[in-house]
Amino acid sequence: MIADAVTVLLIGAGLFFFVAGTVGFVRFPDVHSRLHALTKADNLGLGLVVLGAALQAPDAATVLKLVLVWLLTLAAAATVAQLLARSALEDGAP
Amino acid sequence: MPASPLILAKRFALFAALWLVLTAGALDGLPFGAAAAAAATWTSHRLLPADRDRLRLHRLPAILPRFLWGSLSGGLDVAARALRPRMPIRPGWVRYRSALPAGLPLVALGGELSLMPGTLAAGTREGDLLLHCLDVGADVVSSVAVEEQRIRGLVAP
Amino acid sequence: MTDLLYVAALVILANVAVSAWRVLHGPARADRIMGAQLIGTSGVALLVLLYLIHGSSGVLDLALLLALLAAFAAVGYVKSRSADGAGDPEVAGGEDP
Amino acid sequence: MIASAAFDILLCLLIVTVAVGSVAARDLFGAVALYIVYGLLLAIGWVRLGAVDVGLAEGAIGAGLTGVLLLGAAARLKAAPDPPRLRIVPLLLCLAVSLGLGAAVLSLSVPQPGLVPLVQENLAASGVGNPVTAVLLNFRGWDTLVESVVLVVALVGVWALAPDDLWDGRPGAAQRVKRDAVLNTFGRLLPPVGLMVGIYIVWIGAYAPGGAFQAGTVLAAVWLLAIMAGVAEPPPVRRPLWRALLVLGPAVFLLAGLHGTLWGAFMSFAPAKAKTMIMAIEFTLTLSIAVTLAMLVLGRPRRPA
Repeated sequence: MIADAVTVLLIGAGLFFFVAGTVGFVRFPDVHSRLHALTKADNLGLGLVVLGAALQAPDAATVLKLVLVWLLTLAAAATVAQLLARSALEDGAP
Repeated sequence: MPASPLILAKRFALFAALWLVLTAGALDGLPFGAAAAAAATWTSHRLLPADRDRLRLHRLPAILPRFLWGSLSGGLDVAARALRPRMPIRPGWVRYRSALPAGLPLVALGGELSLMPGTLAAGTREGDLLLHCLDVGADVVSSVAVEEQRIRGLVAP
Repeated sequence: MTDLLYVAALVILANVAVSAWRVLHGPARADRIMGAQLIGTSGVALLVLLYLIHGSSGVLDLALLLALLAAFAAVGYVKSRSADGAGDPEVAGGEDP
Repeated sequence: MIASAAFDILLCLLIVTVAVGSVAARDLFGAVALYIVYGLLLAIGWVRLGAVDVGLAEGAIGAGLTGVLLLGAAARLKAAPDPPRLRIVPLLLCLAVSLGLGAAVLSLSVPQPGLVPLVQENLAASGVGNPVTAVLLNFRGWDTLVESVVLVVALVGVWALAPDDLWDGRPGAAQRVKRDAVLNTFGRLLPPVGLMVGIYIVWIGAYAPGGAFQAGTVLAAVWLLAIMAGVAEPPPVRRPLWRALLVLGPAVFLLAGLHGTLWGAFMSFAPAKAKTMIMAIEFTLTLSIAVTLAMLVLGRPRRPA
């Protein structure tokens, strides 16, 4: 029961960051600022959702697999952020 | 180049552990797992020879709490700026000369900074890290130096 | 619990819809790819929630696969920005190749 | 209940909207970007329909290969003039075909509950526990064999577009990548992990959603990443070893089928040996599919060997 409540809290917090990331993505005035919103907020949101799901996992291997999902997404985000930021810079974005 | 057997053994162990996570330790998958880990070790040796970019993975847990905290405050910071009606951002660029070796250490620093509050890396130019800042008024350089010191702790020796 | 998970999935799906609008309207090409990237991350989160709902390990494997390939569209994009489709944004400036 | 229905309805609306947006997009780039999103949503849709196997295939193809392939193609077509906004005759033709197909599907008499009980009854004799793999590799192996050959034929078709002096050269352009920069480093780190995940996906296919096609696509994607990151070179298409890899899977499949003629009929596996044979076919097919798909994305030979 406590695990369920914590799961709901964590997933709820994760959703907050997903929504905030999307708001920043829509509102921020230039490409690079939008990329900030996308990279930080969404991956934090995913991390919290993964953490919430891990509390419901049937075994340790599933917990680790969930962590692996998050780590792979983080690595992708850290790479994509730098590549897109540079690409937009070379295209002449301020 | 000669491969260090110890490093190859470490990598093999890491990939074997990955297989156990993927298969939840299923017994009839072990022979496939051994073959897969061997193939992955060979590939990683081809792509990332063991003599360069050696990371002290056992030191990772020591900096993990800081990283998670930084990631959390990065998310909170950008959420606060996005949701505030007046949207307080002053974007701009900063160049940062890092003493870290090129390759994985410097790329890892850039990636980490992209998840921390206020900074976003755009690769390097002439060896300098290009950093986009959400607020150029903040003291970016000193906080970047702190992160650099943490990554330095992970790099051999 | 399951109903709450569906509500959470709905919220993320609504995010996907808003990002899809950015993919459609841009304005910059980078914005469109960033929208696709955001939808990729949201898709992984959706699949993690659907894994809890369905309880099938295959759904988690799909989340893992999408996480593994999450950077591919963006890598394909930065490659396609150069004239011959084989460049690297870090050499686009023409210095220190 | 309401929440689950609302989720499915919103998902369907999104899939249809994004599909229409992709078809109707005024510029090529927008169409491609929306198509990537479409593939992702479709993978989630397949999960909701209980077809996780198809979701895996759609996810791997959509997230891994089509993005790279279509973005590259769109960039090459930059110089081409924009097509006219709307052409009436093709539109009517497409509508007629769609309506005809829809009518045909709706008028099919589906004997309830279809072939599901038949598959379930014979699953034990198939050698594998995943009914989808049992159908694809054993009960309906013919289709899969021919499909695996079709992929190779498609590749031969692409290679045939090479000019005479390059017909045995290297596919794709020479990559210009900054050493030790972001892309280069990512391309050194991810492929070994992708290799592990790919092998896992073909292994799990015997028990649960997974299989050669999904795994082959993952391997093709990470190999392409290594190539795009400048840490691997695609082989010249004349290399005998690589050509052997292309046909290895279909060849093993065919040999297994011929072996079946000794036991009973072509493409039938003795239950005692079925598991070994299916695993041998799946693993070799994974390799062949991986090489074929990656070579298809790279395109015709463009450089001397």
